[in-house]
Amino acid sequence: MGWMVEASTAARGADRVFLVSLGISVFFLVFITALMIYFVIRYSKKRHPQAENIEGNVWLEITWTVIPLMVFLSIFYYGWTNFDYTRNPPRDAMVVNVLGRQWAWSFEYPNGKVTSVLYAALGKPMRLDIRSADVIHGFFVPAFRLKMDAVPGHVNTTWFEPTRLGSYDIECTVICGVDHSYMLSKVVVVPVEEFKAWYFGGDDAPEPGKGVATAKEPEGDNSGGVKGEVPALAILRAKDCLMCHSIDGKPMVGPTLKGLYGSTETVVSGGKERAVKVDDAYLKVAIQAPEASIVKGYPPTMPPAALSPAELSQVLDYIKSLK
Amino acid sequence: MSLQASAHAEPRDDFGAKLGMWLFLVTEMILFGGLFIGYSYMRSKYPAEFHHAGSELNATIGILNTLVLLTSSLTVVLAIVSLQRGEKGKTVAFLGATLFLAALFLVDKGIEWTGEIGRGLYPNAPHLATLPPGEQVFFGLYYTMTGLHGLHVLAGMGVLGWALTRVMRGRISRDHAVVLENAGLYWHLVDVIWIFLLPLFYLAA
Amino acid sequence: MSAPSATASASEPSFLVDQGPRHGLLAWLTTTDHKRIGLMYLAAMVTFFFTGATIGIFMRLVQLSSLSHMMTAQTYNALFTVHGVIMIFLFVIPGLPAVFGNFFLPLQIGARDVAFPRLNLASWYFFMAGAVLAITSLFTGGGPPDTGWTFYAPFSIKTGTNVTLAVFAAFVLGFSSMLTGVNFITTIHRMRAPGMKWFRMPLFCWSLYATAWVQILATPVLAITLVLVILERLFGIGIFDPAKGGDPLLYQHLFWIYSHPAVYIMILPAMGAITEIIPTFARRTIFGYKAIAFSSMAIAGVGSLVWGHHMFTSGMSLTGDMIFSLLTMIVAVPSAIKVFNWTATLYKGSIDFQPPLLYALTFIFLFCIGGLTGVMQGALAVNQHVHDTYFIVGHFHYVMFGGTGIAFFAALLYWFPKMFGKMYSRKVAYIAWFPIFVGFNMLYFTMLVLGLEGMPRRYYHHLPQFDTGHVVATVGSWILVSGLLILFGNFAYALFKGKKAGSNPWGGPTLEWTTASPPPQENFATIPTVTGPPYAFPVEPRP
Amino acid sequence: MTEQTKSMVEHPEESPGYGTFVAVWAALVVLTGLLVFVSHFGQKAAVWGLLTITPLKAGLVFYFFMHLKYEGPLVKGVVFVALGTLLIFFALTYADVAFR
Ligand code: HEA
Ligand code: HEA
Ligand code: HEC
Ligand code: CUA
Ligand SMILES: [Cu+2]
Repeated sequence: MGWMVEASTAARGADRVFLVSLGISVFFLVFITALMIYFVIRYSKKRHPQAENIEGNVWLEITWTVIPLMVFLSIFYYGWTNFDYTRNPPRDAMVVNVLGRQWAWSFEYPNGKVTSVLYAALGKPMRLDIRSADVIHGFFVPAFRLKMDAVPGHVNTTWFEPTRLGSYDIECTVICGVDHSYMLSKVVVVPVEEFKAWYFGGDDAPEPGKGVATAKEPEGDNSGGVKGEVPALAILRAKDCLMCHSIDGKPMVGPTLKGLYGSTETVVSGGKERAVKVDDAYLKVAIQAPEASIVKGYPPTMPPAALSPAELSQVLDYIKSLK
Repeated sequence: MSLQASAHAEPRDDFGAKLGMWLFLVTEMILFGGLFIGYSYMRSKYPAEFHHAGSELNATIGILNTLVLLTSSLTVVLAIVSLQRGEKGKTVAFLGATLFLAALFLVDKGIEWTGEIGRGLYPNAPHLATLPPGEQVFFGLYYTMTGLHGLHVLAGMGVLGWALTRVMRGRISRDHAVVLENAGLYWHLVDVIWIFLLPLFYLAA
Repeated sequence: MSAPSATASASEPSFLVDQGPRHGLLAWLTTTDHKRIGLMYLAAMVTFFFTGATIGIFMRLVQLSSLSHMMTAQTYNALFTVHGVIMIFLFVIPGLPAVFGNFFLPLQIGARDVAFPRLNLASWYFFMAGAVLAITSLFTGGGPPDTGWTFYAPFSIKTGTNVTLAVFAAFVLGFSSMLTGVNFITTIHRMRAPGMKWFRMPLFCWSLYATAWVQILATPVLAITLVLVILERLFGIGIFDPAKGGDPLLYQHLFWIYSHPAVYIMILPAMGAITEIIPTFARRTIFGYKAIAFSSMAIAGVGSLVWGHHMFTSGMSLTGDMIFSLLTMIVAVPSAIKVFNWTATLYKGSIDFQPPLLYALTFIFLFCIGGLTGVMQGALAVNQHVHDTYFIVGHFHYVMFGGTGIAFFAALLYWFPKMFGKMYSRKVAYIAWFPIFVGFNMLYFTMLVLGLEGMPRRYYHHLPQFDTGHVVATVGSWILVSGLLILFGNFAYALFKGKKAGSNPWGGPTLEWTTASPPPQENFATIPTVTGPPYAFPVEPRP
Repeated sequence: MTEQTKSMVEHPEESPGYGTFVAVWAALVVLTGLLVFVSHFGQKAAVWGLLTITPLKAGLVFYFFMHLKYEGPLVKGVVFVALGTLLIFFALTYADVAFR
């Protein structure tokens, strides 16, 4: 499949099963279609005015029961062996906790690092323990032919071993609310050394993969801002605020944070609309108990943020600075 | 055209009516079957919690209600026997007894539910939310299954009550018994379902 | 024909003429005549089909570009949910059994009506009530549901949209379907004409019989599942809610226990209709009558065992994955048997290539693509990649639209003259075929490819690399629409201005062709006595 | 109606009298008592009681009260199909649940 990248060991296996079953299918489809067309022409009323009443043939029936059965069973077996492979991670695989929630993925590494992009080392198996914080999501990496749902209350496990450097889409495949189709991320496969440098490096270790094909950053993330504001921005990114809020004035899932402070807007609380002036008190509530009042025109989907008081005041100052 | 209309009247097909009723009962069996699947799924997930939560229920009322329903099943079937023997008075009496027992069952059920609700054991109750998840599921299933069963008891009472008036007016008689037989079938199924609910909930502990 | 020669005397008025004390609309709304009820279903269903299809067209417009903003994401989510609910519960599931089953089951077995005519009317009212509720759910409460037609918990219990009412609508529709099933089984057991042994029944009746069993054995599970969702939303019983210890996978099991068999409710009657059409135009008896009859029952039976193939990536146990994949392969065998027998029926026939046959053969082709993609995604390794992508969307449009939908058109083309006594223009029916066929494949084959490339389903916004594919598909949808408009325009024209059709315009062998077109209210002047197999050729010419 | 369907209509007309049914009822009551008794011997006994005695009770109701005993093969078959289907639903759900 030239135009489709195979970037993991399992992808190759899955494609082979696919191609075999495709071949069989095309064969039968062409065979039956050709036969139908041939019969329609050969036995048309004109060429064959007198029909023969053939009622059936036991041997034929047996043949076309048994042959498809055999074919189907072998497709099953072939598919099963390759599937089994993706469900049995090797023991030495690195275990990453994947958490899906409306509408973002986050990845927690054994050493506690948490990212919103999945970094993986070329040729090293990685096991994913997939969980969900709210509703069902589907963790899908087309280039790995890999899919596993994130089901609340369950931990679903799968694994992969990347075979190709690059940055590949992660998509959510289970309908999970308005922004289901924006619940995207990337897997960035980098050479082992680069991965190690990031993984064992401190908090300020450079993100891997900058040399590789560019991982698409969340929109609205223009982190090249003024120096003094970077810590607050880092918090916003780490807490996934930027998945839903822009700082450049563009409305995304949630309203933009730019020019927010001091403005007056309409919110809905307890089913009633009222106008509020955005000040510190309002922002605190809006961030820590977002369900209490919903900005008009937006869905009630913002999760309450777990920010420490220090972080909160940093974020507030930052929002104030976004004129 | 009037000739046509009479031609339309097929010969009465009692067996067909009964077959139709049985097919309908199949759907009822599977309806509750779905709930039983849910129950066993959850029980295999939370055996200990189910065991514990079951002890919160009032087994005495459950057993009492079983006896009530079993007896009501008996009276229905006796009503049919008496109908076939042409003893209309008895039929009416038996059906009346059935209705009485059914009402008794619902009253018992009401007392029981009131008690549990009083103790804060109902879905979305603050107290229930403090219990382990498995017990919350147990009570969710308990209210769903006994509640749905209760609705069936109500429906059965409606059907039997209607049959009773028809017996009294002579519309159901020895030669027109199939309506009562079908109503009886329905009632027995309601009974059978309860037979399963008893051990699932009340004797689980 | 060795079977009956019973005829309705030409003087009897057709069932379309009011014969009771009531007239006009009221006469229709209170009728217990299975033919009138069938037509009432037809009218309702064509309306729903066009509504659902129009929504489909809108969804295609959104996908024209990855930058499209013609509606909000919330609206799009509502659209595919409503599209799915309408198409599944209001069109393909009731489709053939309720329309053609009601109309032709009694005619084909030589009866005057179904076993419980009043129950039949009640089913129609349940159906309409369900439809009204479904429509109401769009405009009340929190707005149209946005969960997809599968209503997966816990999203369906958390979303603020009007899932409760929509789900209740599906519950009522299920009730209607169940009652129809009860009615048909009883009818087939009790009402067959003298001499109409089981193996003398037309195969359409066999397929209805198999369908009816699925209807009564599977639908109640859906009913109870939906009740649980409603209770969950209203009272928080916690069975599907992980926060309270419930399990979303239990929902999926219960949902698919019904909804997989439901796909066979959709396809079996369609296959039955195709089985009627092919011998009629091949002018010869069906090949492998018993094989086809038994394969219907086999599909119904084995079809109840494969529901888990919708859950391969949900975290089901590996054993479960394996067993369900294996059973999925086995359920494809009886479908294969049917396809081979249909093809063999063309062999040494004397083929009269009329529109119904063209559409029937198109059905076989499109259904094969749908079925074969089904087998591919039933293979675990492939499913893991294509699950919940446009590959699945392609698969089920091929089987549901290319299969059941096209079979519905074929059946309409075949039986239209019998139902209305009018003949449509055959030439126009051929002309309509080209855009339908071309547009269909452009639309849905492209979806298969998109899915393979990794385009997830239920996506309001697609990544830019999928742009080309989506444009091709959308253009295909326009071509398809033009074909469908021609086809239905043709029917509409024929309804009012069509030439009179004789009682047996195609030379059909089964009982419905022995009575007048349209049939009189009593179907047959005298109940026929059947003496031979259903597809006995040559058909004796009738006066 | 066909010849064969007619034969299915015929089921023994002499239905049993009051006595039979009262006896069945008594058996049901005894079985209920037994079930309650058994369930006092711990979880395991309760489950076994549930799995054996309850179907037995249901069977009695079906067989006598619901006249299944006096029905032809068709109605028996209908019930059999329903129970079989349920059994399969259970079994296949357990193909997942039991191997998690
Ligand atoms: C009319 C409806 C219909 C029909 C008939 C089918 C028929 C089949 N379906 Fe399909 N299916 C759906 C409607 C239908 N399906 C829908 C609506 C969904 C999606 C639901 C949702 O998630 O929204 C779905 C989803 C679906 C899935 C889940 C995909 C996923 O979400 O991951 C699977 C997986 O196994 C599957 C398999 C099959 C198979 C094996 C058949 C078989 O029955 C097909 C058998 C037919 C043939 C095989 C073709 C003819 C045979 C031959 C020509 C013989 C020669 C061939 C060989 C020897 C290979 N279907
Ligand atoms: C029988 C069933 C059936 C049929 C016939 C169709 C027909 C169509 N469907 Fe349908 N589709 C489903 C069943 C069906 N669908 C289901 C079950 C889903 C899954 C939902 C879910 O995910 O939950 C789905 C999902 C689905 C999607 C995926 C959405 C997503 O995942 O993001 C798309 C995308 O394009 C689509 C498109 C179409 C189109 C373009 C048609 C076209 O073929 C329609 C053809 C057009 C016409 C027939 C219109 C003709 C007439 C007019 C335009 C004039 C109108 C006039 C009047 C109203 C007077 N459908
Ligand atoms: C899943 C998406 C999402 C995430 C993640 C998210 N928000 Fe929001 N946010 C929203 C939405 C939607 C609204 C508007 C509805 C509302 O008022 O609750 C909103 C509203 C707000 C508002 C009020 C804006 C106004 O116009 O009054 C503030 C302030 C805010 N969010 C801050 C944050 C912060 C800080 C974070 C991270 C810690 C965050 N959000 C994370 C979706 C999100
Ligand atoms: Cu998360 Cu879709
Ligand atoms: Cu399926």
